[in-house]
Amino acid sequence: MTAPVAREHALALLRQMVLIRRFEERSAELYTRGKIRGFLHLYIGEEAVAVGAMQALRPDDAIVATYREHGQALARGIPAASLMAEMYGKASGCSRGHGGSMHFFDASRRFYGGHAIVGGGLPVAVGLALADKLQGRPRVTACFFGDGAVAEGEFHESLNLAALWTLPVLFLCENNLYAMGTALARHQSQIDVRLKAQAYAMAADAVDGMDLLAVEAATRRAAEAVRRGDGPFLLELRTYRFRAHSTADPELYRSKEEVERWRARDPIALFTARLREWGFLGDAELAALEASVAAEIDAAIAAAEAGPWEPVEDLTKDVYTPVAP
Amino acid sequence: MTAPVAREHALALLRQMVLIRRFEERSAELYTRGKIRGFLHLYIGEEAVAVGAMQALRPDDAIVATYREHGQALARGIPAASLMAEMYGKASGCSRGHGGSMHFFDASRRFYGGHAIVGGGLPVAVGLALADKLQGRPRVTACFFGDGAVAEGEFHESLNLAALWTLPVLFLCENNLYAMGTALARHQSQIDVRLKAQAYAMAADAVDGMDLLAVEAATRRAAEAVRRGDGPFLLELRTYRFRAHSTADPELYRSKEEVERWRARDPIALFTARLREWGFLGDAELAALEASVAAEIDAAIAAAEAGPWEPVEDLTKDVYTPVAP
Amino acid sequence: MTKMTYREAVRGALRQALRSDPRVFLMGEDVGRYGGAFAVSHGLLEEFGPERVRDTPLSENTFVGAGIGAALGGMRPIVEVMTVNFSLLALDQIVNNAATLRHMSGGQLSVPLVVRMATGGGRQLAAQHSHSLEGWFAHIPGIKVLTPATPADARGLLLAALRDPDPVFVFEHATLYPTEGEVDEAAGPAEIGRAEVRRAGDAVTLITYGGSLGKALQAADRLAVEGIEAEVVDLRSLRPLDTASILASIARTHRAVIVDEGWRTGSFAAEVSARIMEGGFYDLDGPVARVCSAEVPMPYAKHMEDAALPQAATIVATVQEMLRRRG
Amino acid sequence: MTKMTYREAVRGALRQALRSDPRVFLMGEDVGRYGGAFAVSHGLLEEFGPERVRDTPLSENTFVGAGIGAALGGMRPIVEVMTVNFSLLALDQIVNNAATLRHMSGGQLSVPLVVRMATGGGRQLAAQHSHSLEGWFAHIPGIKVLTPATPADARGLLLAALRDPDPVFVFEHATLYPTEGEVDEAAGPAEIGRAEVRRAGDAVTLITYGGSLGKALQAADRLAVEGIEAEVVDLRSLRPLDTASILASIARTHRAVIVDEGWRTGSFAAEVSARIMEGGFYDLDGPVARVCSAEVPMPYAKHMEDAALPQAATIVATVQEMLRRRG
Ligand SMILES: Cc1ncc(C[n+]2csc(CCOP(=O)(O)OP(=O)(O)O)c2C)c(N)n1
Ligand SMILES: Cc1ncc(C[n+]2csc(CCOP(=O)(O)OP(=O)(O)O)c2C)c(N)n1
Ligand SMILES: [Mg+2]
Ligand SMILES: [Mg+2]
Repeated sequence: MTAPVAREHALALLRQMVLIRRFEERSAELYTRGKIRGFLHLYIGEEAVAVGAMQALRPDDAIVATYREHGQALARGIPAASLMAEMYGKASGCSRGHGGSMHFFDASRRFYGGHAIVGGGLPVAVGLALADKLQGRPRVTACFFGDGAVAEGEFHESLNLAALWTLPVLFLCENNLYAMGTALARHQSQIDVRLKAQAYAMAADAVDGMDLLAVEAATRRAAEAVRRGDGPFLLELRTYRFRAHSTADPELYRSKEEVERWRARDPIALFTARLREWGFLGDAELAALEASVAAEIDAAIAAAEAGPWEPVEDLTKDVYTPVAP
Repeated sequence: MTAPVAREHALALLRQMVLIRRFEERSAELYTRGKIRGFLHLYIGEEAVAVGAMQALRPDDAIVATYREHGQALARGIPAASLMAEMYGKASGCSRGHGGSMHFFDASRRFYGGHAIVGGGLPVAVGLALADKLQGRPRVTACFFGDGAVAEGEFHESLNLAALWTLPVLFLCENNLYAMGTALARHQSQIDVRLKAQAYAMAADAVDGMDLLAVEAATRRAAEAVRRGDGPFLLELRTYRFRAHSTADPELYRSKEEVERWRARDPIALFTARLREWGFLGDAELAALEASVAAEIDAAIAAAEAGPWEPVEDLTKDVYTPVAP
Repeated sequence: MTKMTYREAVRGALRQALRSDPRVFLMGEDVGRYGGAFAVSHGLLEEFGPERVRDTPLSENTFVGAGIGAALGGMRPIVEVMTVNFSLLALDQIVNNAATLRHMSGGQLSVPLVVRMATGGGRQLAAQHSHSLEGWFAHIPGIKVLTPATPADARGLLLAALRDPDPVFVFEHATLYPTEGEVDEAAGPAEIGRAEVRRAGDAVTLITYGGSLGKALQAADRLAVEGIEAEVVDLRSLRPLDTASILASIARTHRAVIVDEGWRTGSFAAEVSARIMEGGFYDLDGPVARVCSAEVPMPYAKHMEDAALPQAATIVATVQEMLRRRG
Repeated sequence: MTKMTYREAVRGALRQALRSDPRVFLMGEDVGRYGGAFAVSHGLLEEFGPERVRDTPLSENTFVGAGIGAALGGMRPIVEVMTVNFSLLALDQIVNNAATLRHMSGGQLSVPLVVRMATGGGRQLAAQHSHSLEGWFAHIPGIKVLTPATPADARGLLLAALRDPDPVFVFEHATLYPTEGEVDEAAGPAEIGRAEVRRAGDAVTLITYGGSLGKALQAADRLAVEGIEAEVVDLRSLRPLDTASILASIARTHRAVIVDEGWRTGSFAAEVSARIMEGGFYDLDGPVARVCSAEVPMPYAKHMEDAALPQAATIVATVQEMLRRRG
């Protein structure tokens, strides 16, 4: 079997997925130990979506994400140390400790949050794309959101506006089949999310979100169309969240069996197996990769521990932009 | 050519359309004379929609309408006198003078407004239908709204919820091609309104809203499906507003020619011509019909003039429901 | 009397309502299978079934509006908006429909709707999940606004809301759910529009409600150590507001501090201060003070969030400063 | 100085902004072909074309949010929300995004967005079209709230809003559009956060803003006939609020009446009253009074709407009553 991708690229992608997975596993521990507080929404199981999709984006493209954005942030290249410090609430965090897990920001990487209001990121993405169009910049704005957001009015309004004005927005619906405890079929009368695009005369596609390369390929196709000026695109990424919605969730709404069935399609395990098949990866290399990831996370945690707290006197400093007199 | 309807019924329908037309013409005059104030949105040109659609509804069905609801209110059988008094702001008006032209209510006829927030009536209609379903009553809730409302998030949310819960709502989109001065193609990326229903797996149809009998037939089919328990239905009624959006509108956004083309399809003229063809109507009968309508409106105006003003002491009386001690 | 949590008290009232009135049903995001974001409705789906305990899609404006319609249609809906943060999406239906339909229809219609939602900060949920906007709701004529601070009130005021013919909004401060208190499960509904003196005192009146009551009581305890006896008034209902009880307390203490988690400017505390200005001016020995949230979107870091929110220590310091100026 | 209407002044400022800054664009319902619901943007589509004068669908939350995004993307959007009544649909984007993004991102982002909307009652548009909710907006840290009352301010404050790096909300009272005044078309932006004394007096301070300024000035004229000289303070900006100017006036007059079209409970007038309580208590000769709207969804009938809204006559009566109690 010949590999459809170069070894370097494949290994880089794997490392990103593993980084996200381990970063979150450690985050969950740190949450239990009270180092991280507030809400913590894990992406475990969905890593192929963020990592695959991010490949289609360029440095000057923009990203808008949800409260479940550790994966996107890491895949975008925001340093783990900066994210970990943010979750510790340190001033060295990517949002100065103002946001926590749900509100990662990095203007230098055009990472525009971390939005905790379901659906709230979509209009912002439309506006970012409008700015690009008005300024003649061939950029894409990628907007991640969950299946739950599809029910919100903002989904409808944003897709219509983006299509009406032919704006370069790539709408990425992470369909993990649940909005908290509400299954897709109990919140959508039409469960084929892709079909929604027809109501806006918008192009759409759906892809297996557990298959990293499929995600990458589908997102590249979609992003190219958007960048070309064809208008917005709705891409449904079919995935599953292996962990609870948040730390408070007793998971009464789905069976262990269902979770197990999906775990059998773990995107990291699937991709690792393929890399082995292609002869890209042996045990030693995998161990080295895991070790390098562990070291990166250890360093991130150490940096977060050592990071400074924002002084209380700065409480209202960032409410308004300082104006030169 | 044989008539597809009984003469009695046809004449009754014609009279309703004429009543609406003359009622509004007189209202426009009264507005100019300062007797009616606030906003006045005329339905002229769209009469076949309200009159045709209302035929499919029974007395215990519910109606939710917009600020352009004179036609629906008259077709529902709310006395012209009660509506005219409302527009005069008299306590004898159907809403005690609290609402004016945009807020007609008649609980006894299950006429639930008169909503001035575009899209705001849709969730209310969904709830009325939910109440019927929960109480096992085979009723329909008919919800009128304009093409402009289709862009609002509430449209999307309401259609999804109604379809998801199989609620007996008949969504009646009065597509008159403009939301104020914004043409359909400048507010919708997909201008075939009917297609929107697919996003909710909802049944839909479209009909020529200038053809009274076509409207009646299409609405009957739709209402029957809804009443049968098939779930909600989206019916698009293609029509045109002959007058300005409201009294303040200089109509800069459409050409005289376009208006003239549509006026040539005046629903009253079209239907009158058919009645003549079928031999249902001669000049004398038409004159008699006009005279009876004029008399009804004269009486309504006289009653409105004579009606009482609400005492100022009652200013806050209807804010909360009185509770027996 | 039974000892129970605030959460159990709300659940008990919901269960009682669902059992005794077939017109009552509950709907909202995750009230069913998930058991409620705050586990309030846990078990109700199993007991009452999916027709009466309805999970909704994420469509706040529409399911609140559907509650309005269902109320018009003869039901007694209880709508749970998970938190006040999301109610911003539903304000159109609340302000333009729930609050107006009775008056706008000339008194023909009533909207017997109950909307419950969690409110407030203090859980490190940052800027989009820590609002305390009940003061906004209290601005709207046509609705009622309740803010139970104890398990007994969580039950009693919810039962009262259900008996009310008009739309009632119940704000449950999210930090209160695990708190415990004595509840009389045989008691009837509480009275809407009556404040309660939670602690008697003569030196100053602390006026507060909801999630801030505990802080005010703590502050009063600390002040008592210094010999300062603070009276603590729990408003319980922001609309209607029991101005008479506020003024009666001030006639006794001649001083007041209002504690309110809303941002200071335009807080509900401002309304209370204005009413004291209008009705209690000549009873005052000095200006009324407010302890509110700092004017900042809520920060995530604990020390910053603590600094942004009203705290017992701030209340104590405010009272001490007030009394120092005396004489 | 040129005599022009408030409408023309807003239009002139829009035109000036569109001409001088290529990043500026205008979007909203019917701002283009229709010429603006209040004819404010009449002619701008023709002058600047459909890329810069953009008609939007009826999607308030989304086009306000798109304004936020466009501001983040380097533009200077001016979003027209036709009236404050419809802004209820956009409050999520306003409160949760516009107001928070700068702080939540740790100061990395700014949102230089201007949102204009018509506000207020008095045109017999009834319960869903007569809100006066600018006081709500003033509650939100992270945004600024301007309420120009004159043509000169309509121009000057809009220019100031456009120069501001943060989200600014401009409330234009709908009854003001046809009113006339002198405007200096060469003048620069006005100063945000500075109140203006519109009439000097020593007997009482009338504090007001926006659509109520005219009523306050009328009332002052009528009072002058009786020998009562009222000072009239126009707030101009509700957030930031010029507390110093308010207190300075009260230090002169020792009495105040606040006039605000919001419903009385929870009105912005309450905030002003509370600030006077806190900063001007010892200057007061008697309690500050409020003249606000009655607590009722706005009725349509003229005599009822008049009764619901603040009127010059009510202001006069309130001052007379206040002075009668003197001594
Ligand atoms: C407007 C709004 N309503 C409710 C919530 C509470 N809430 C947080 S996440 C969530 C489920 C969202 O599901 P989905 O969009 O599918 O994203 P996922 O969590 O599955 O990634 C809900 C209801 C919210 N944050 N925002
Ligand atoms: C939410 C909202 N936004 C804006 C308006 C102002 N407005 C009133 S009517 C209207 C156009 C509505 O068009 P459509 O729904 O097609 O109804 P039509 O007037 O054509 O019958 C607009 C924008 C409003 N009333 N409500
Ligand atoms: Mg999901
Ligand atoms: Mg239309």
